[in-house]
Amino acid sequence: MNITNEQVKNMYQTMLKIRKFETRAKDLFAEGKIPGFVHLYIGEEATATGACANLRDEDYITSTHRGHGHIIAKGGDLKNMMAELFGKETGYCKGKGGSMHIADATKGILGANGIVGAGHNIAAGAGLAIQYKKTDQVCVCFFGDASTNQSTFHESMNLASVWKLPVIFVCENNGYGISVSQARHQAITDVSVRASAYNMPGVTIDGNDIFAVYEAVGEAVSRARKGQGPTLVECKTYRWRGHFEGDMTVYRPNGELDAWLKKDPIPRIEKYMLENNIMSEAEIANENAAVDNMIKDAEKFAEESNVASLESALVDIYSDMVEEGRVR
Amino acid sequence: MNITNEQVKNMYQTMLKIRKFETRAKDLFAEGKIPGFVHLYIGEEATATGACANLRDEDYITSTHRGHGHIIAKGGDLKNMMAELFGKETGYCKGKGGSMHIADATKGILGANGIVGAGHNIAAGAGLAIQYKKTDQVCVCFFGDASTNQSTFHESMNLASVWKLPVIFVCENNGYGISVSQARHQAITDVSVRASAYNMPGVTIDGNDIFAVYEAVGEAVSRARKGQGPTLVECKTYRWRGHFEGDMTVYRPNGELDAWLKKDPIPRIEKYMLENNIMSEAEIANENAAVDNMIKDAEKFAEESNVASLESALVDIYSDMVEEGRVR
Amino acid sequence: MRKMTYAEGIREGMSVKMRENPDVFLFGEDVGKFGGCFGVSAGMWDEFGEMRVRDTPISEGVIIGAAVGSAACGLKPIAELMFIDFLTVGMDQLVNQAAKMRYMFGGKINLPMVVRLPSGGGIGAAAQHSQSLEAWVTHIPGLKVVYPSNAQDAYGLMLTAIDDDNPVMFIENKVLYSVKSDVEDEVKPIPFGKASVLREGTDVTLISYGRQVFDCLKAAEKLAKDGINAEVIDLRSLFPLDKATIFKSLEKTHKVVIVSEEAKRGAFTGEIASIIAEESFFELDAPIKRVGALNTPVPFATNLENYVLPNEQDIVLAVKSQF
Amino acid sequence: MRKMTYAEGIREGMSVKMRENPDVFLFGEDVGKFGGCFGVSAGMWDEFGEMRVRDTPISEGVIIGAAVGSAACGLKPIAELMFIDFLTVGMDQLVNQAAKMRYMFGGKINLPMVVRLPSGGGIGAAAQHSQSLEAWVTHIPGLKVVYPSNAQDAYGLMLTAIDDDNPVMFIENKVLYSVKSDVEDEVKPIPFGKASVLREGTDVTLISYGRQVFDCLKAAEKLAKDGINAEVIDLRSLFPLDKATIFKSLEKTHKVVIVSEEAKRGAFTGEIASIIAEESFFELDAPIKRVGALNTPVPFATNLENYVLPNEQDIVLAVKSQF
Ligand SMILES: Cc1ncc(C[n+]2csc(CCOP(=O)(O)OP(=O)(O)O)c2C)c(N)n1
Ligand SMILES: Cc1ncc(C[n+]2csc(CCOP(=O)(O)OP(=O)(O)O)c2C)c(N)n1
Ligand SMILES: [Mg+2]
Ligand SMILES: [Mg+2]
Repeated sequence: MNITNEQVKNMYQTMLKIRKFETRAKDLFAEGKIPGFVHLYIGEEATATGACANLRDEDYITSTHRGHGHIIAKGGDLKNMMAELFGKETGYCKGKGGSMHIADATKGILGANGIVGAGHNIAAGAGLAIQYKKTDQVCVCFFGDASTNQSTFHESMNLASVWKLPVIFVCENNGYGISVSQARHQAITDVSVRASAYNMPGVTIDGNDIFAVYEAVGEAVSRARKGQGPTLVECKTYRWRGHFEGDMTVYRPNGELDAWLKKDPIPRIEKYMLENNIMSEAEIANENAAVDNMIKDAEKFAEESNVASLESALVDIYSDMVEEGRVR
Repeated sequence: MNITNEQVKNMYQTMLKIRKFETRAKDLFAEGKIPGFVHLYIGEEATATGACANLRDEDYITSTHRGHGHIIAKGGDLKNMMAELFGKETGYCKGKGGSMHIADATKGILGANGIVGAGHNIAAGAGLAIQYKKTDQVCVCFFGDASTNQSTFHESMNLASVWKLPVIFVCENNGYGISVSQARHQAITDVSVRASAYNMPGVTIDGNDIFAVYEAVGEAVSRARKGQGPTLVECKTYRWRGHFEGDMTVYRPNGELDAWLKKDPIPRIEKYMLENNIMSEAEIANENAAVDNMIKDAEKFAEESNVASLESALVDIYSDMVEEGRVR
Repeated sequence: MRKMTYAEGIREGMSVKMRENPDVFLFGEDVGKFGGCFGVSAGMWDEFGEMRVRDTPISEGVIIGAAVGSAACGLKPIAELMFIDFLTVGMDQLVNQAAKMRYMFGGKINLPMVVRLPSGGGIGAAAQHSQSLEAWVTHIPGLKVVYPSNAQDAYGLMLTAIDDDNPVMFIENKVLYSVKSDVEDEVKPIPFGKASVLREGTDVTLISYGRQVFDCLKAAEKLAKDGINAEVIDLRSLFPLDKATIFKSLEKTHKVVIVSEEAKRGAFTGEIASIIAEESFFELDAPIKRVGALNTPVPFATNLENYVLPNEQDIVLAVKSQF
Repeated sequence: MRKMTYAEGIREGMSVKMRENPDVFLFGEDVGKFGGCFGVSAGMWDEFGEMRVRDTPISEGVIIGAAVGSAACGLKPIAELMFIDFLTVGMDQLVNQAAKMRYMFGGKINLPMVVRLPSGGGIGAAAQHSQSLEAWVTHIPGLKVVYPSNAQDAYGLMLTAIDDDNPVMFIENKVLYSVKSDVEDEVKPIPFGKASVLREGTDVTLISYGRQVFDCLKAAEKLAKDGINAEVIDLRSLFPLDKATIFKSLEKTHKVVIVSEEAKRGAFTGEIASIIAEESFFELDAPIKRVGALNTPVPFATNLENYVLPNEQDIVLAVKSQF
């Protein structure tokens, strides 16, 4: 595998950032510090991390309601993210978006999205822009298994394939759309079979194996950069938490979670690094402490930031017009 | 092949009805007797006819903007149809629908449809109703190649397959969506490959071979009646006329139409009948004359019928409320 | 008399009809064992089984479309969309199919279907999960639209909705789901097109529906302290609309404030205002005031969301501006 | 000065900008060699090539969605839907994405995109191809909406629309496509939010846009014979809305009739009426009248369609009822 030690370390750090950011977000949600809905990515870190390790800043991604992992992996700032979860003015969206709408144009992050499947079409549009401008950028479109039944999956896969757009469709198959298991939402087990409906390459891999993800997406990225069109990469994975915080997961068979806990991608990469002398136990501990500090800083930043002014609700609707406020 | 002479004769008559009805409608449109849009099915008669030959009155179909053929094949009445094209009160829809909206609940015709792809979802609903009521009815969903890029194709195929609904998806692949050839609207040549995305059987056949259509759809129908779920049947065919009357078909390569004219399904079945002593030349001539008369009767009926009263515009919006009219 | 939450009112309305008529069924995303995203169908899967309380894939287009198709074939579907915001995905099946089929087909088809639409803000769900879109559906001939504000109305309107032979948009308010109120022991179907006067008054008419009915009632209490006696009308049914009750009230009060949670521009409240300005103009002796949300997407942060959505104070001020 | 059809005005507006800026492109169903279902883009494929005048599959969702995505990545897409009725298929991408992204993302994204929406009845195309749906889009914060009535305005508004950094709904009237009118030799961008007064008058204000502007002008001529001098306002831009021009006119006339082709219930004309009833109430000395289509789907038969759609006679009667 064509990967440097530096890259492996970066991937490890990214996975830790995701895991620790979300673990803290979970607690903060429970404490009532984070309003609205929070959908956690814990357990699926290898997918976003492995996929984004192939990308440059100027490449694009589209994300979902379960977006923290994608955004962190694409270089999103933890402070701005946490502040957004808190609804503060220093948040990525100035408090107007929340967990489901974080975006960062400077990093090519075209936004988390509260509408299941909406990112598919936006990704096709990003691919169109790249092709039109004749650069060698790509767009990675992240989405869940259940979103592959949404209209947008089909439209965007068709458009991307017939126009040969540089889009990599990365399906995070965690086996469920909320409470509905894959067997109950589609008559297939491998989402990647859907690629053939568009004459597009499709592969299924272990989404908890970060190197497998890195390689499969890497291959797709290099095809896309060369103008050879889109690919569908299905990553089998699992979300440890409920669909959103508060979900009691009544729909899960006994033992299912336990089996997946054993496939935790983080110890897996640690083991790999130790075996290959990429990081020592001590370095790993240091890295963990460093990331813990980042999360603490992010939380502190969020806590200490101001809530947005009420007037701020009236701007950013249009580039050039401000709405009238309340006459109270 | 398991088909009686009587059935063959019926099929022949049906194809003639479609061909002659539409040929006359074309002229009437040119004469300004038919307003709005008219999309003709001429050349594709074998598909609707072969498919519907497997159906009973209580089976359902959904249709498209190019619906005359489906409706005639499912037993629609020529007089009511022609009157509807004229916009008369004796029309199927009392003049409120026109060519694109003919329906006949008594024959299971759930309507032509002006929205490309809308019938897919309605067909899934019909399948759901059949399954729910545990009858052995089926629903045949007719649609064009270009409609298979519409969101509804995907959603309905997925639902039908995961719920094993008794729906037969019959794609009439005439190679174009208006001016856009198949190669420019999707990266596949056989639409039937899309079946595998839903773990559904899919076949491609010559849509101008009425017996091939009859058999393929027949097999799908019998699977559906037994509760074995949906099938995708792709029928390759061609529309002789433009997309709608008035279309100059600038997008057609030279010679394409000519090649397809040679595959006219009507002489094909005539030849078969003659060779197999099902009908003689004289009987064929008689049948043609008989159908000519039906069309004349339909036209006369339409001509002589009254236009609908203005007040009729105010009813049928709801089952139980009438709208206010103009206060002129 | 008993207490029920709004969610229970909806659930009971559905369940009564499902016990009565085997052709009635509920389907949508996670409505089954999960009980629906807001718990409205909790327990129904146990009672009615998985064919009658059926989980669908995430495909709003075919949820509404299959409601249309199955209704056309003799069933009485209740389709739940998880959020009214997802109407955007299934709009064609609703607007170009459900609403128009009877008319296009010359009256020769029945579409007895109910679409349940959890609506509104107030739960920090941000711009894509907080909209109020009743203006879209009230604009479409062929649809009926109801919007209950309490358990009894939710129950009674649901009974009527399921019996109706036309597509009924049943709009539900997410914040109200957990609100308890009195429900009669035997709930009768509530006819569409009948508003209810929740508070009689002589000085100004407050017209509203859904969650804002409570803001109106609170505003009325405040106004009473200032000697302004407000009448509060809960429309319950947006189409058909009970114009008679509105006009009757205006004959008494001659002033009106219309309140909803919609973004004010293009809101359904504008339709009500313009009906009054056209048909009851000479009763008015003050401008018709409308209170709505600000013309912004619904922001996430709690303080911003509270600012954008209307509240009783906005109503009080609107009324006072008329005196 | 030259004569151009409305369709040519639109085409020229697009072409001028496409010549100027390589990031501007047009895409949609059959817009290429075919020239668009109504011929609006005829010849553009020859001039600009197939990447800049690009045929799409029949997937309205991804047409609008790809406009959003490509605009977010720096292009200036013009997306054509063949009929405004097909908005129903791509509504999510418009309403939950295009309209809200800037806001949800805290202002950190630009979406310079135009969606062209052929609208209205009058061509016997029946219920699914004849709607007027401006009320849906004017209701959504984040969208701008314009609706020209003639070639010059179509041209000038298109220039502005393409330069705008926000999603602009460019509504076109199908019946007007072939109507010729004067166009200046050098067309300047027409700022959004500026109505044009097509006829000055003192007795009643007729507010309209699109095709109904011509009905208003005809009605004004008829009324003039009866000594009623009508002012006719063509809004051109529905949002932003030129309230100042409306209010100024009302200060003169004190009577208003608002006309559009929409099904009257829930129409955008209701929004205008309610703005007047709220903000300019004391200028009024007669009920605000609205003229729209009847509240039915648009029927197919020519006589029924003519009956359902509004015409100048309806406007005349509405005005007369105010005197
Ligand atoms: C159009 C739409 N329909 C429904 C929902 C509600 N919803 C949010 S997430 C979700 C499940 C998504 O499942 P999947 O795509 O597999 O992603 P996962 O949550 O498993 O990561 C649903 C139904 C939504 N947000 N948008
Ligand atoms: C949602 C929608 N988009 C676009 C159209 C315009 N339109 C009508 S028919 C058609 C082409 C359909 O092609 P296909 O499905 O292959 O059927 P065919 O006409 O070839 O029989 C198009 C684009 C429409 N009616 N509805
Ligand atoms: Mg999933
Ligand atoms: Mg075709």
